Amino acid sequence: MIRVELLRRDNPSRALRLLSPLIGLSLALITGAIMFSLMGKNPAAALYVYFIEPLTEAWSVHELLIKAAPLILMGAGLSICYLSNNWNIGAEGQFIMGALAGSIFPVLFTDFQNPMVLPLMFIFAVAGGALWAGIPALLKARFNTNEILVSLMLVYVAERILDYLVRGPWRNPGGMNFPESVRFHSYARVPEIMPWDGRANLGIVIAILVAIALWFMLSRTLKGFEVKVIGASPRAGRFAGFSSKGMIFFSFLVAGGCAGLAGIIEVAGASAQLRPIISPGYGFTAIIVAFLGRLNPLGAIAAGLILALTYLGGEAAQISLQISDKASRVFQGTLLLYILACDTLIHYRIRFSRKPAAKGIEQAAASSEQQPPAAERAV
Amino acid sequence: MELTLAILLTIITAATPLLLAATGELVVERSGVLNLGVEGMMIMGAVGGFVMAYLTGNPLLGIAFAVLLGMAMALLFGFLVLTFATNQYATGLALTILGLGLAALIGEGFVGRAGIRPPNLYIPGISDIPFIGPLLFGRDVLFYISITLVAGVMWFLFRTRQGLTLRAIGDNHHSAHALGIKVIRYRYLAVLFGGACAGLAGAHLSLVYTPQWSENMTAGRGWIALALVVFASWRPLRVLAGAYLFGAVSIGQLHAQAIGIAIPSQALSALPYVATIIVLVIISQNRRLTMINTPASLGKSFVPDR
Amino acid sequence: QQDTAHACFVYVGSHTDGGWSQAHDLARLEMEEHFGGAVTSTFVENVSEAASAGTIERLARSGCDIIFTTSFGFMDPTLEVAERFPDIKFEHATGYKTADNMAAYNSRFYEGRYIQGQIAASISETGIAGYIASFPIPEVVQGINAFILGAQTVNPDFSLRVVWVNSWYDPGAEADAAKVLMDQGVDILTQHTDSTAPMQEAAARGIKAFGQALDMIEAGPETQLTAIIDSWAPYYIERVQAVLDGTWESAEIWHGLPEGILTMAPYTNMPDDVAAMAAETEEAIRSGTLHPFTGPIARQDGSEWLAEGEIADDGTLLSMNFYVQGVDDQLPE
Amino acid sequence: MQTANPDDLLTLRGLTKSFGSFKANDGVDLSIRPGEIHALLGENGAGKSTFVKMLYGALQPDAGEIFWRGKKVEIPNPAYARELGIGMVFQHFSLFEALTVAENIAVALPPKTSFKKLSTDLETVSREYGLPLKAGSHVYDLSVGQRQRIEIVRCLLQQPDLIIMDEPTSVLTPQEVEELFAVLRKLSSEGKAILYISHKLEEVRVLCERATILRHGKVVGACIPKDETASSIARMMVGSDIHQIRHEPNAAHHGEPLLSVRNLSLPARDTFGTPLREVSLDLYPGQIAGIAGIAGNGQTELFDVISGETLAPSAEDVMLFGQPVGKLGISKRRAIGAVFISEERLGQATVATMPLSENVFLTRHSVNPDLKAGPLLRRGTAKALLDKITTELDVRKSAADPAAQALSGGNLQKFIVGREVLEDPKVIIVNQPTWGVDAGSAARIRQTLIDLAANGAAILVISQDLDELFEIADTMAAIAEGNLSKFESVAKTNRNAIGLKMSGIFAAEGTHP
Ligand SMILES: Nc1ncnc2c1ncn2[C@@H]1O[C@H](COP(=O)(O)OP(=O)(O)OP(=O)(O)O)[C@@H](O)[C@H]1O
Ligand SMILES: Nc1ncnc2c1ncn2[C@@H]1O[C@H](COP(=O)(O)OP(=O)(O)OP(=O)(O)O)[C@@H](O)[C@H]1O
Ligand SMILES: [Mg+2]
Ligand SMILES: [Mg+2]
Repeated sequence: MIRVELLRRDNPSRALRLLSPLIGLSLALITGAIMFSLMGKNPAAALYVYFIEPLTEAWSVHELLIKAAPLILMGAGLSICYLSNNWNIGAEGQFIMGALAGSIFPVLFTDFQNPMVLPLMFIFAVAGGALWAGIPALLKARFNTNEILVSLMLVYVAERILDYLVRGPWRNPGGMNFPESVRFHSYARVPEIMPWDGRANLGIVIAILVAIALWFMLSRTLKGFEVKVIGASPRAGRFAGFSSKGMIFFSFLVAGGCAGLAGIIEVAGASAQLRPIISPGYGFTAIIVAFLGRLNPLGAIAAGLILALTYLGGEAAQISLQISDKASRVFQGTLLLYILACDTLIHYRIRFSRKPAAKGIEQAAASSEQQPPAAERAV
Repeated sequence: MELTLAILLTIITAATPLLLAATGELVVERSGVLNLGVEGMMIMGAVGGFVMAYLTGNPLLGIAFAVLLGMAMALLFGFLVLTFATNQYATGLALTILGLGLAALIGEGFVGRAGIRPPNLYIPGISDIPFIGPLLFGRDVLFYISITLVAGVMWFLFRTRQGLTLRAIGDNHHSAHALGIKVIRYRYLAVLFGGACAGLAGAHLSLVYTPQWSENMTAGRGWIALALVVFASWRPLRVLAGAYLFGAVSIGQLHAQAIGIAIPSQALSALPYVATIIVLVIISQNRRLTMINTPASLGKSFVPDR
Repeated sequence: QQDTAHACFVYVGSHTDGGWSQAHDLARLEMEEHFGGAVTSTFVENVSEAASAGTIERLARSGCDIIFTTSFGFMDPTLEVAERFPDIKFEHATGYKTADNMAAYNSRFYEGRYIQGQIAASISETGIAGYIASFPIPEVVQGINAFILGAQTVNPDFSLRVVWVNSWYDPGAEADAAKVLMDQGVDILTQHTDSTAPMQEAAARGIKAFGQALDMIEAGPETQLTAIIDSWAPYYIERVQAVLDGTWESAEIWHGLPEGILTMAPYTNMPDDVAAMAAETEEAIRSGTLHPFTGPIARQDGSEWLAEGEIADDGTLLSMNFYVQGVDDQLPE
Repeated sequence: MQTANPDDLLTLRGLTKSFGSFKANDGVDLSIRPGEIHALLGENGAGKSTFVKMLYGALQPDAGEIFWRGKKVEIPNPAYARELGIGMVFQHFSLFEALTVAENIAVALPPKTSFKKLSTDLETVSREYGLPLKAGSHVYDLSVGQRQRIEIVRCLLQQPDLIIMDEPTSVLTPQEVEELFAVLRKLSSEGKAILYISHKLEEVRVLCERATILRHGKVVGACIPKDETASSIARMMVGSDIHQIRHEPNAAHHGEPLLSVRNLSLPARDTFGTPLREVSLDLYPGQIAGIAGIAGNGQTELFDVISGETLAPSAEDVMLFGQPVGKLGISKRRAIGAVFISEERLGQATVATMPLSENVFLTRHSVNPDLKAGPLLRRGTAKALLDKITTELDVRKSAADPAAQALSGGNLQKFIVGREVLEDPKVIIVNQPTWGVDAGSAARIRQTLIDLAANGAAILVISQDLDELFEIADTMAAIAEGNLSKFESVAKTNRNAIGLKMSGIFAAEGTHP
């Protein structure tokens, strides 16, 4: 039987750091091609529709940016959490609460219409997301409660708060009692950046700026150093005079604030009103974005764009080739798994050994010193 | 009395899939592996169980196939996190995405078809005893499996040498490796067991709970199962208690609605989640308990020195 | 005037969801068949209401002549895209906003609910029915009210228990709700959610139930009394024909039993006299002699809503968010 | 190819093992006779642990042969090694904190053995050998010394013919070491061979019959330890003369204490920690004060409360340069002028995966203004500092700026000490300065501390190594269960007296200044 064994590299491979996502992507493409041809579709056409077509038209690129903005924002924020060893998987809930907090102005104070509104909405959204993220942070810091579960449970709670508000107190009085808020007035809309050829708004600019700022913070400032130290070793962090509890709050609040900002950008940008459902699962996809970007906020920009592309590609494939939406999701899942597996290559060499590891001595002794045993092939 | 019985029966049905999946995940986590892909394995079990039962007309074959698919997903997960040492958090999430998509694809042609419930075990005489009879005897086979599993896992973990070894691996995989314990092999077996249990939980959903197939029919139950494991501080009997408690709260809020209590339904339906958080907080207060039961190597990758 | 047309559909769920979206998809296929190749169609499924504008726009640019967006949440995105593509016709289901190139269409589901209420009250022994509801929006509230009004024509003391599952489609939650309602003594179930789970649960306990969106007789051969069937096909055929003819015009369409957008599954599993009564009521509604919301009707708190003989206007119905007397539930404010 | 001497219990030929491109063992030959106590010596990273792990089946050699009782064997896994009759006590414990003592032992024994019988067996055996243990206690609750006992008893219960011990005494009191040696001699007289690894050359001289010396993964010599001196053995290990430490103990002090702790009591951090009970001490300029004690008696707690990782109950409990600092955090105390060298090299004093230049920031960011420009880090300054540390303390590393984990223990410790003392601190608190560090590096580190004291620094050294304390300290005290004895001049005390205090026999002394 062939066994796969990992051998730690002396130094992480730089070449593979760049190549591994490409290898993962290529493997996923091959798998996708096989899957599509099994479904009776032309694989080349399918992959073209999936990955290229959405990029061939300006308006579609705008759509890509609209989808990528929240993913990048949340992915970059979550990177800080995960780097510091805080497992926030509730960005979806923080997104919703940010959107709600930010919407207070256009929904409840409809007469308050001036250029101050949008900045205020942003501030409230950041605060709303951060506060919601503050709950698991507080419980973790104070009671040592598992943050994965608390942050996740709070997603369900946030969804119901939104649902309650848009069906009850925040319902548009002129909306025939349908579950939606009033439409936001123009001061409360995130301005479009190039309205002449698409809907993309300032959100993508903000997202990229925030990601760059977070990257700068991580790589250049003492705070970023603190994040990495505490993440790698809380004990070393304490010895350095950093507070683990402080870091729980910092990372959750940053990630929550980013998610909240993403929330208001989504509702004040693309949709212009609150509805019972405001996110197609951006908060969960953002977790993948964070990992795909290798917990580097700049990586999150690329990863956010790639995942946004798979959404559009899935849609395009449905429309032009009638490829089921389910096949697209399978393809997405495969892509992620391949990319994760390929990341391993950065830190490890792979050895395929045909013999059970135990029996190595004789063979090894027989072969000359320089050469690896015959049955091994290193990648 | 009759209402109580009826309520209890409903709670049992609601709790059983949670109990099945959580018991499996408990064993996985006891070995030091965190599989966030329970939802993905469960939905594969659901579609596999339904399709096989529908095609063969035999619900037991369906259950067997569900177990198989759950294990296939677990094997994929194991290959990545155990052999390839990938990040367990991300891999589990990706497994869930893949499972939801794959199950939807497989089940596309089966939506809306009527499923086949496995027969309840009816024991003449005993099942007719008032209250106790229908409550404990004459249930579906998966209910008995779930209870047996809890007992079996308790016995395995705390009464057998292999169970001890598994707990040791979860506590410190480096020590275990140094003593010559086959860490990766044990973990593969644990992960596969978790997959099998998640498959059973899925089969319960599509064959017993609601004998039909529909996309996303797990509706987040895999996540609740994960929460229950922490909630239970990795003790099987507490998983049992937690699953029934969660079932009770979810069913209770529906009863509250049905009798017309004037609380927004959203607040009521958020109740199980809020309750989970509160109990988690209470449980995490006891640090010693957490310390002794939390598998210390949970979520950490292990690559043996070679 | 054109020879061929391309019709596009946006579904909120899966085209095989066994309920709402599948009903639209069946109608789409029927429409395609009707035109025998002159009309092609395509659909996008599982479209999140939150991010639908991009999807609708992608369809608009892919060569669709007419786009049907089949969930309430698509209303504003549809309007937004419609403004940018004046040459394409848009049709939005269950909303209230229209434009020159955007029509709204809906079905008077409540007509069927009224009949169901009558049947329930005739058959029920406990005098209580259970209602599994999705979300408190006017369409659902209309249904609840029509149901109890129908029931009261047979048994003035008939009562109704409502459980909100906060989902259109969640078999597990719907099954739980069904069981809870049956535990509390209801002996008839009706649902305004899309899965067959409640029907199966009713079948398991041997009580009767009503189907929703599609004929659910397969899930409960001895259980289903009748079902409200969404039959969008006649409407789709009519509207696509209008595109071919160049006669398409924006409209706000609220059809029901008379126009065939709503049909009732066969009246089964009930005594003949009840079936006859149901058929009679159906015919009365179809012919326009009976409107379920005809006064006198009191609101839940007892105050008068409609005076003797007064018929509710469509505006009030379309935005209905109050109960009539006899409903044992509270609506969110 | 040679064959094995049939009289030998174990013979090894040409054992070779590489990690990546690095050869940890390079053609090692060795033989062990029944009943002998054989020392395996070498600097940090010489390859001793790697070598014995191959004997125990925990690592697989790349090349080489193993003969057991004259027969060629392969040892695919530790279970097989145990079956052959090879037992091992690990350098880094291989225990499971959440499990009980009995469970910890059961895990390593063949599954056939009954658990109940095991529990009684282990209590008997442990008593027999003077290593008492309770079967039901959780390892989490036990001290390091007791943990060591579990390792040894676990090994003994397997009834091995060869016992491998990797630095077993680093955590024991002199008395406990004596007890252990008695056990080992008894085992040896029963015909069991012992392969003994230690950095404590004096111990090796009194215990071992033969010694094999490794350097850079190769055997560089063998000797009869009794016939050698510690420094002649050390010379063989290093390949050159070891630096001789120059130190004149000086117990007289003048001036104000730079650091004082006054009647400090601190409840245990959790149920498993040690409370501090009315601890008092003064540190005077120019002096090295030593605190002896077995790990787990409050050293870590004392270090943490002095450093500010833990805050004291009141500000006056800890005075630094006359300022009350009990309520200040570690960064503030550093800024005032103290430096702290902690016990864990990887994971506390450094982050294992970070390059050394980043590890410079870890303790200096709050002190050295040149390391920061506002909130920004100045990496250039850090790199320059690293170079300075490297040259001044002779830190040997494979790359210009490697990750901390890529350094050998001794070199990492030199880096850590260098980082702290570079800016001529006046108060230095060190916990276990040379734990597991080889003779060459240890000498270098100790001399650095002595020189700093000579320049007027006040230094507190917490150590389990009595030899070290007697080598460098001016005054000495012992800590036991959170009680600190009075400081005495080293000239006026001796190993036995301190050893007794380490086991807590000074309570009668009662008073603190
Ligand atoms: N865990 C590790 N990962 C990668 N490389 C390592 C690791 N440990 C050691 N190395 C490499 O092996 C080299 C040699 O280490 P070793 O401990 O033998 O040093 P040394 O020269 O013997 O130092 P000293 O004599 O002071 O202990 C290191 O410089 C490093 O490059
Ligand atoms: N798993 C590993 N991967 C890479 N390098 C390793 C590994 N294990 C050991 N090394 C390196 O091999 C060399 C020999 O290590 P080993 O632990 O055998 O030394 P040692 O003689 O026991 O040292 P010490 O006295 O510090 O215990 C060291 O440089 C060490 O860093
Ligand atoms: Mg070395
Ligand atoms: Mg060693």
